[in-house]
Amino acid sequence: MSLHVQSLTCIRQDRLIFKSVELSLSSGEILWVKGRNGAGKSSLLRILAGLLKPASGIVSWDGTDVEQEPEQYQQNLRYVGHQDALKTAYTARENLNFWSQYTGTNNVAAALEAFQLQTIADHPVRILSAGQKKRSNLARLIACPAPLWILDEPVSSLDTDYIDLFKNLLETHVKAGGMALLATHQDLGLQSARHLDLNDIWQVAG
Amino acid sequence: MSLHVQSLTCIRQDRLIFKSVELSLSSGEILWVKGRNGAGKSSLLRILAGLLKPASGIVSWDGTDVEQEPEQYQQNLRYVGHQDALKTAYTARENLNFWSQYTGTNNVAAALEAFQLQTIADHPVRILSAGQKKRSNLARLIACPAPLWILDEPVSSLDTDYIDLFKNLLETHVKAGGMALLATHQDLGLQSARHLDLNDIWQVAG
Amino acid sequence: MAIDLHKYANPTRFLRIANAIFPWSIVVSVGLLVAGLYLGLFVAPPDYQQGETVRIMFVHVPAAWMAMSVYSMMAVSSAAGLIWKHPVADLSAKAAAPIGACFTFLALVTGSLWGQPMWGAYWVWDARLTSMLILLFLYLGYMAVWESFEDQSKAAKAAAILVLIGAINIPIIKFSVDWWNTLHQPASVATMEGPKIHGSILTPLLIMGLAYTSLFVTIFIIRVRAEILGRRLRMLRVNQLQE
Amino acid sequence: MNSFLALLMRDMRLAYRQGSALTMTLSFFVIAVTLFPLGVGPELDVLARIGPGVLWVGALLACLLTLDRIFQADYEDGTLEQLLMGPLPIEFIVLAKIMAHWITSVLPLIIVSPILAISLNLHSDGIWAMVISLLIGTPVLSLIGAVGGALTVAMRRGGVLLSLLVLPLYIPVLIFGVASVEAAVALLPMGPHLMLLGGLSLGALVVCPFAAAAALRLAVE
Amino acid sequence: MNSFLALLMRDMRLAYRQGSALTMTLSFFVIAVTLFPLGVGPELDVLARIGPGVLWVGALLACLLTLDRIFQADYEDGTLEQLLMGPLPIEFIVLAKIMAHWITSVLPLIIVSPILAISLNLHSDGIWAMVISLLIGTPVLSLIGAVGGALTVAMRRGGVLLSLLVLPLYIPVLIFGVASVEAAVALLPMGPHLMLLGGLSLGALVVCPFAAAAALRLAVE
Ligand code: HEM
Ligand SMILES: Nc1ncnc2c1ncn2[C@@H]1O[C@H](COP(=O)(O)OP(=O)(O)OP(=O)(O)O)[C@@H](O)[C@H]1O
Ligand SMILES: Nc1ncnc2c1ncn2[C@@H]1O[C@H](COP(=O)(O)OP(=O)(O)OP(=O)(O)O)[C@@H](O)[C@H]1O
Ligand SMILES: [Mg+2]
Ligand SMILES: [Mg+2]
Repeated sequence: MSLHVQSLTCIRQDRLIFKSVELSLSSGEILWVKGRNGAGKSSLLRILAGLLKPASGIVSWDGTDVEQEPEQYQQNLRYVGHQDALKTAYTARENLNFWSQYTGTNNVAAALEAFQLQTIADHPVRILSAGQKKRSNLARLIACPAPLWILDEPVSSLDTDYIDLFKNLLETHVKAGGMALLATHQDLGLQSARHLDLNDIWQVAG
Repeated sequence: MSLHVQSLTCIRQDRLIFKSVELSLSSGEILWVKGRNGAGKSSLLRILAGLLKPASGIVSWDGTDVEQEPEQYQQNLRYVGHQDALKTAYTARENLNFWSQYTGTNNVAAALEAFQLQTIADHPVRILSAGQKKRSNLARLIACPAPLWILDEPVSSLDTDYIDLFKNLLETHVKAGGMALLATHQDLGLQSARHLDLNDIWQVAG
Repeated sequence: MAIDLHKYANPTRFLRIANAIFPWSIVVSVGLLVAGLYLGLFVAPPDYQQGETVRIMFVHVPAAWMAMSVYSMMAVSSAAGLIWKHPVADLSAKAAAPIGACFTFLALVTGSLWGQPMWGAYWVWDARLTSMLILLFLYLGYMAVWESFEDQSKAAKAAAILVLIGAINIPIIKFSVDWWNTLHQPASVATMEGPKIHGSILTPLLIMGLAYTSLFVTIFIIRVRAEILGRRLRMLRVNQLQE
Repeated sequence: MNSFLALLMRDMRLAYRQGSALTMTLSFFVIAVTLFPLGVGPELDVLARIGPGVLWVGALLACLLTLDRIFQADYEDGTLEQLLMGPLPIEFIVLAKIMAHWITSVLPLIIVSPILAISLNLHSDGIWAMVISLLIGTPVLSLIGAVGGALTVAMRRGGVLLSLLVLPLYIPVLIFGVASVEAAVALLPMGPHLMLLGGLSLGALVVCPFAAAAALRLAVE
Repeated sequence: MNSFLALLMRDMRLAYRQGSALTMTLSFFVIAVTLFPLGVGPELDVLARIGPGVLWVGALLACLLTLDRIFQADYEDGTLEQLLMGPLPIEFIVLAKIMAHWITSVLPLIIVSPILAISLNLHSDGIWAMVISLLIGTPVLSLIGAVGGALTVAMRRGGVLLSLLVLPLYIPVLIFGVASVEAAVALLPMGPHLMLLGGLSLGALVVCPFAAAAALRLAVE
């Protein structure tokens, strides 16, 4: 399994966000997308998640253009964005149950355990703290396993212990043949991660 | 000017979040509230901002109980919470203009400059990136000056340069006689800051 | 590297044709309008039942025709825009909408002015009148959708979806007089059997119809040209960023 | 198919949790319909005359008031984009949500409409006609409403625009719905009207999920 | 006072930006009123009979549809808590928002109501009565609506509950409002009805801001 991106350009409302981005990612790899605020990290990740149309460029998964076979690609990816994607009237467990039914996976108990959510799994999400919400959201990655993780600021509002926990989960994931693309401002100290600096791309290109 | 808190206890939906919290803060001081996810940092800050009623305890400002004279206290504080408090249909400038009119202050241009928002000040907030939104929100602190800043995760989604910028602003603020209470998971490296660890309080108290 | 800005594609051919037609369409509209109004208001005989009020017809009927045909044209070009992503298609639907709304409004106003002497009320809730009012709202909704999106290519798609669903109203207007018993009189010009009215009325009516059409074409060209120029400006800005 | 059911069930349970339980939708309908006798006065013959219209308009408004629930909440908390990335084609996502809307917000109204019809002094032949016409016609309301909801979802508080877009398209349903009840009351055949309503429903079923899906794709960008 | 004006202006400009510009509110009202003749049939005498009721119910519904705008958006994006921490007493915050709601969502309706009244074949004496009774009576709708809005603001999608809470309280306004128009049409004095409406308005003006303020304090906790 591998992801290839060729000369990707992003224009939002007539403003050029970035151009000629090239990247590739295969099993066992982590790519850390860096860049200042407004550099276009979220935009890049949304394009790769299929949520935003690029102005030009090709994204291919296992050699096939994802525009041609989006279903095939989307089955293989999990995206965690800025928003929580949690129903606040439901508990964390109910939220995860729904997502795992919806994606046809079945790993909720393990997910709750991985993120140490057991004690708060049956509170409505509405009353959780910021970090607890974030963990409930991240738990979707385990509850609905998929090889490619696309993570936009996954550790914001996690405390240092949970950041470590998340880092371990991430490393386990890629060791097991998964791959991950993440945008964070905090250095997670992932030795194995390759870097992609959107600021550089601008300097080179423009 | 000084803030004193005596034996503050917080109960949310029949669950004890923390008890017997004591703290005091006076001009020129920064208090860094630490604690794991769910320790009650946000709850504490909301109580101090007057948005949440404590189960017991006294918060006093300059010696007077803030429950007795809330207006007097609230004039002196600015709270930045998890939410953006920005109207997405407005531009950053318009948002700040409103807040400064509303609070009867007048410092918008300086605020935009302080957070380097000039170039994006006239885009609707809707299309800003996460960090740009956060800065527009923080700019309220400068646009509507007040001595006491209560900041809940002020640097989440800021890039490292802007974190430094924010740190400088914070230090300038307290040097000019202000004071600040902030909850973050990231260590900002503020030499002068005192610490309050909510986890410890639990160990001591419970 | 040049970006493939398909949606911004340069509609040169359209502009060339439009520029060629434009002076003629001004002349033709003015000429036909003068001729039609003269024939309608002074030459055509007063109706034996309605008297002089019948002359409102020469303003009213062609306006109603235009209201419906402009909407149909918008629907067709929106469909073309969605399916073939033709660059001028969305633009022309957008440019046509306010003109169509004006014709609709004109038909409504003249209709209700005519209604007072004919039916004793400015307004009755009859199927034709109501469906015509709905048409006005569809136009307004369409324009509101364009206003509500900042991203023009998104707005184009959203508006196209709306206009296509709303197209169901056109046959309703057209056949309302046949499907329900309405106060409004049934079609007598555009029928399967051919026109059923006398030539002295039919001629000015048709001339007015043509006059309105060329008036539409004139305003339409002005608006589309403005749209294309605006779009080119934005394209220039994007490309400038690229350099 | 499992995804479809999961989504349908989730939406229905959410609607239930968020307090639009049966009783509440019902109460709204009852109160809305009650407004008219209060507004136009209690004369029985006037009421019987306007009864079908009032009931249909009531159903239409109840539908309108709950429309933004179809996509708005899911859009705002980021659930919608996650749904779009899932295995279910967008058209089916839309369909599941429309079904949930119809079942939670419209069906309860139809169930109580006979009682209200009696209170409005409607002829007993009219009551059955009422229920049948509502059953056949109201799906169109949810279907068209979903298109409007999808078009306005990205505009914060698109409420008013939503009603501007949707109400004109509701009007044919209203006309045929009322006509079928009035035909039944007048002991005329109501078949043709119901056929038309059914035709509208089928047409909307074919067109609307695609239109709404296209609109949703625009919204998440 | 400056804070009050700032808030009032902000709300009005926001309403305008978010596309509930005059034209849109109007269109909603016009379409809503259009539904009735379609529903009950076009006979002029029936329409004239139910005209005042229809116009009042239309105003009421337009008000209802826009109620959640008063506090919902500000609550969700955290603006509300910031407002509460500002210098303006909560009662005045509420008042500013109610005024903005009335001006942006209700006043436009009153301005077009004469045209609609004509289309409903209302007697010309009734038209003025209509406008006056709306002017005096509708502030109650915004005032009561604000209380409902504040009570339901913390419940996500409290829409249906909101209408349930608010509609029963709207009924007196509806009754007196319609009564005053009908009195005018029947050439009877409409003074007493208008007095009652005015009384309701004043009473609501005194009570509602406090009630809504109390509800808001609960909501932000
Ligand atoms: C506001 C009120 C009215 C509206 C919205 C309206 C609408 C329309 C429309 C949409 C058409 C085009 C029909 C077609 O092409 O098939 C039309 C045609 C026509 N209208 Fe009206 N109308 C109104 C009032 C009246 C009145 C009061 C009269 C006079 C009695 C009238 C007489 C006609 C005639 C004679 C035609 C031509 C029909 C034909 O020959 O095809 N209309 N009107
Ligand atoms: N919906 C949108 N429409 C138009 N422009 C947008 C939109 N969203 C973001 N932008 C612009 O695109 C640029 C990149 O935004 P993006 O969110 O990708 O940045 P980012 O690298 O994720 O920044 P951050 O670190 O602040 O999250 C920004 O300048 C922003 O203003
Ligand atoms: N509205 C609420 N009702 C009831 N309990 C709540 C509510 N909000 C938060 N809690 C609970 O109170 C505890 C403390 O929450 P708080 O938000 O203060 O934590 P925090 O220290 O800010 O955590 P984080 O680092 O995750 O932001 C949590 O266990 C949370 O579940
Ligand atoms: Mg980002
Ligand atoms: Mg917190």
